[in-house]
Amino acid sequence: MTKHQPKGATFTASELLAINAARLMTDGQTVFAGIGVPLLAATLAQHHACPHLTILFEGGVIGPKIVPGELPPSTNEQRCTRRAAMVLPITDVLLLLQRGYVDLGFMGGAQIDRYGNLNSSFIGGPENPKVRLPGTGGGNDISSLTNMIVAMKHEKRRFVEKVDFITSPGWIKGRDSRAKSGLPQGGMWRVVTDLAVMGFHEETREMTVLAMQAGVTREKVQENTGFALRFADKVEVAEPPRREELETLHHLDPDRRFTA
Amino acid sequence: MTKHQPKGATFTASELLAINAARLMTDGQTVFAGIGVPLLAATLAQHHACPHLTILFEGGVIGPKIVPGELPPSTNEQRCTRRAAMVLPITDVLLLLQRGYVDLGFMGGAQIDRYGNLNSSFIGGPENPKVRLPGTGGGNDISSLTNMIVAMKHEKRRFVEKVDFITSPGWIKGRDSRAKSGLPQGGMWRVVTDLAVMGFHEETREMTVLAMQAGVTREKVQENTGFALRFADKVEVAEPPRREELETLHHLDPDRRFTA
Amino acid sequence: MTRDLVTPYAKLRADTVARDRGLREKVTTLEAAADLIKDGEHVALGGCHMSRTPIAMLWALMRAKRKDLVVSRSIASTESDMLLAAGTTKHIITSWFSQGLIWGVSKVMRHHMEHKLARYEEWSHMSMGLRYRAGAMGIPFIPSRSMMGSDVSKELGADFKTMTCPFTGEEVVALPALNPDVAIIHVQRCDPYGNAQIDGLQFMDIDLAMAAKRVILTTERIVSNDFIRRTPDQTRIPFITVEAVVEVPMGCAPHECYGAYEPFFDHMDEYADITTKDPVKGMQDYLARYVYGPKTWSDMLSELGMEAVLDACRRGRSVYND
Amino acid sequence: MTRDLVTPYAKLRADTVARDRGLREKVTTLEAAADLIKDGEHVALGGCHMSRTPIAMLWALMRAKRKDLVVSRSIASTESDMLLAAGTTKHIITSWFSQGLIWGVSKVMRHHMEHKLARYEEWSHMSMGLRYRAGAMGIPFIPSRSMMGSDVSKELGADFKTMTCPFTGEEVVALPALNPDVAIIHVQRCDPYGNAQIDGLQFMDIDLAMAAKRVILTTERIVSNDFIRRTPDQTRIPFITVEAVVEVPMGCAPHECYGAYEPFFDHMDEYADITTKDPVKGMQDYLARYVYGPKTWSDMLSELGMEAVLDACRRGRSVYND
Repeated sequence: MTKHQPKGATFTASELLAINAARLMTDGQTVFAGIGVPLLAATLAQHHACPHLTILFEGGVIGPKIVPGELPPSTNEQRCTRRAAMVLPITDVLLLLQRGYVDLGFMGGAQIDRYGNLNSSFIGGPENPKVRLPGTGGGNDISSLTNMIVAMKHEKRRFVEKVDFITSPGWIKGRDSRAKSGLPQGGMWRVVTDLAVMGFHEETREMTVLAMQAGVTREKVQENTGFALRFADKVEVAEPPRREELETLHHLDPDRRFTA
Repeated sequence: MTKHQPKGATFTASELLAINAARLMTDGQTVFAGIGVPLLAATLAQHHACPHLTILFEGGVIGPKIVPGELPPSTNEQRCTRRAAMVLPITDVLLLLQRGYVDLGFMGGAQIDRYGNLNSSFIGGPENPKVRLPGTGGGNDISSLTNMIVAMKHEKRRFVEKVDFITSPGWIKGRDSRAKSGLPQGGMWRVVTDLAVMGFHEETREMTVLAMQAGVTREKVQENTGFALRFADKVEVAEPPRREELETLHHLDPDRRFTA
Repeated sequence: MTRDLVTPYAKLRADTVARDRGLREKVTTLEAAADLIKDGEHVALGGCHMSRTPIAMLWALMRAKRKDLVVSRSIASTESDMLLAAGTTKHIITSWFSQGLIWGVSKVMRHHMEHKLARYEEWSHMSMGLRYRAGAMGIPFIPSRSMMGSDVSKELGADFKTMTCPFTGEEVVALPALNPDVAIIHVQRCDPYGNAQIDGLQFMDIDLAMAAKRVILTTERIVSNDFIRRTPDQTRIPFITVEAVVEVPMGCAPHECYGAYEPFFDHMDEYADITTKDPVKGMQDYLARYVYGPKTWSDMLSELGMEAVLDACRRGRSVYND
Repeated sequence: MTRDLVTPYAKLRADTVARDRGLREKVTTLEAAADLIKDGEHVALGGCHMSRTPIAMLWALMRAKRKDLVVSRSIASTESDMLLAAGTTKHIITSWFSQGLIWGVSKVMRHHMEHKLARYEEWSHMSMGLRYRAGAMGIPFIPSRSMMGSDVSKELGADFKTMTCPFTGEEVVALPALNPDVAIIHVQRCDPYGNAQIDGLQFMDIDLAMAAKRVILTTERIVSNDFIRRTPDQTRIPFITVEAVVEVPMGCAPHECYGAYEPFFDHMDEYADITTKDPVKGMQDYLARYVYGPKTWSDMLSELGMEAVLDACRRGRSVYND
């Protein structure tokens, strides 16, 4: 993956994503996290600004404590339960989303569009797919029922005008189309990439650049996006990864299985 | 209570009910039992013809083994769980009825009518009740969702033309009125009293005497009933309590807390 | 105070979001926990009948003169007699209400209901459980198949509805979700954050905790968070639902707490005698002696008597490992 | 074979009544248990992803050449790759299907789906769980609030319905109940009657057991009924649901069984290599070596290797008490 090297620190794109996503969390929140960058970001947040952050895993876990060097390979594996506060059936942990207990959902995706809709089911559509992807898992439930952070690599083939298939609903067709579809709650909140941090316009719900990674230009972000991005009135420059953030990530994933 | 004394054996009305009810069970059945006579009957059956009978308690118990002399005072007390196969939430044990796992429900009641409807809520109706009774508990669920045995003392004030309030539905107004009310499954099967064992006519669903306790006449049964009973073409004479049945009951309830 | 039969989803979520659900210590006193409950709120009681009844917390509520509560429970017993007599509630939602089969029909319940001093709103036992469960799941109703054809449903008027299954065409009941304002649940042990373990009979307590807008736990014993994290598959109530934790040994007396103590049977006999003779005066005497008189919960237990406490514990500890 | 989306209630009850639900011993072999499953039936698999997958039972089904099964599972992984390649199923109902994040998208799944050799019917994870739960509860549908507005629901056509809550007027989804013909569940221990304990992650298995028309349990260990009755609050699946019990130590290998063994990670890497290079030939070679070749389950484990078995067990035993 691309290496950025500001101020003498070396980090990978995945590390950049995890660090930027971690900074979006608030202490005391309850976060539904997927494996990989989402889990790394949530755990990183716990080690820094959010010691009282609660992580939930789709496999049926509330409040696990991740053992450095033993990151779980799936949210359904026993490592996910280490030092957890509670282990419960899958359906019941997902129902916490529906009951309103979850502040943030956090996942990746193969494609995202202007309105934050995610595709993880079909490249090329369902009739004659070029690629049959793994599918929704809890993604549809999480994105239907809470506020979302998505972390993904910023590539034109991933940031598309219209996803081939809406697996996990964002703002659907923008404006109030999400609420009108029967989803008055939650919605896409932030998209974190190796180039930028984006939100969604309050009315139109179009993807809007809020901040860019250090050294990245508007042109570069737009070039790597398959639709016309909006830019906030004042686009911030994201603070580069701090040494202690990177150290925590190296400690958590020393073999770089999830941050390579 | 009335004492009957055939063939040198002494027993109470409650013992007579328990013994007659126990004989209605079939080995391997799953029986939802209330406290008192129902539980005594089911346990008695286990000791004799039905060693593989499974008892369920409304408090959340599958397959308890009753300790002689320690009959539980409520289906929600810890004694109910002794040597049980499973303890589970109340709602889930009741859902076994709805899922179709239960062969027989077994309870008492304050009033019963011609169609086997039971009242355990209001004597004198709900507007201005003479007596506010404890209410349905699981009675409504059990009688809505499975086949029922009711055990009660045979008294005119209890066997009434029309119950003041249908707490637990029997055959409602007879014929197909139960199914038409949204209850295609289950229904009142047997009523066991100190005078007789009754069923319900296959078409009209009217209460029908199938057998009478030894020494009891049709007139006596009718006298103690507030509506015109039907009698089966051939009314059997119930076999009097056997010594071993009485011995088991004395063993189970040595202080006669439930069989006095 | 008017109350929605079913809490609108937007309100249900807003109430949850407004709570601090982070990992924080919540240990407090009975008195402070009583202050978390406001007059007129809907309070659901954990346990069932005379088991794991949160008597100590109710004792504090009665002493705090809380009033006009709506009280719901799977099965109501002497604790609800007491709440009626103390004026804490005039509206009980349950499936069965009496001291217990061997003590006969509660004269206190009869007095209040037959004289229309209070309302006993009757649902079937499974329906109570499913109403809490729907509340716990964040859905506004749940289908079921009992209560049809009975007068129990007729008494509920517009609160009872049936509907047609869109797949099978079958007629089913649509039970309205029940989301109490507060659930009061007594457990064998929990940590200071409110992660609770419950031994033996669970009753409806797990659904109650998830359905309620906030949970007050009383517990026989506060254990360390480390203890909880060693067997997370034994946690039954997660800390995110809990607002207060109060350590109250013998907190269900004279009812039972599974594996810890059985009911105080002699006391329950005495209670039946007193209230059967005079459900009004008898009950006031009982409250004066056991609720208003004792200065602390330990004083209340002293009133029950040391011998009775030891006997209940001896019986209670022999559940199924003996 | 046509199949009702939702089993009519009368049929659901009749199927249950027809079973012998009395307390009886049910211990049998993998081969005899495989005979209980008929071609074309709907088989739900316990566990999730690569955890508590009943691999040994599926191994027996593949060897028995069972075909045209409909297979449902919360999350499908390599076991479903194998079932597709062996011709055991052409229809998988699940929410996610791949080996796992770190191994990328399953080429076997892709091959079958992109060439339309099989159908992958996709529901959201919670919807899968709620469909089983509705089946477990004996209701024909259950309301929920996800899947609206997405193409996942559109793909389901008439099987996906929304409705209006009769109390709040809110639009909710009506998820159709799922009652599999058979559930295959692997547990850490159960008694000869089928009373099962499950440690750690429960996944959807409890609902699966109640929803299915019959249950086949495989277990690491058969314990005495007396053992079960000492802690009945630890029983997760009651014997009344169970048709067969098969003792198969390491019965989830090369997947994991909570507290007993972790996944065989080196083997899973090897599997990914083989199937990524050639999802057709690679898979047939894999089946020949691990499924059709070994004469017994122990032979299959020998194929995985003693060292790998010991390593998986060493890792698996250190869950949360270390």
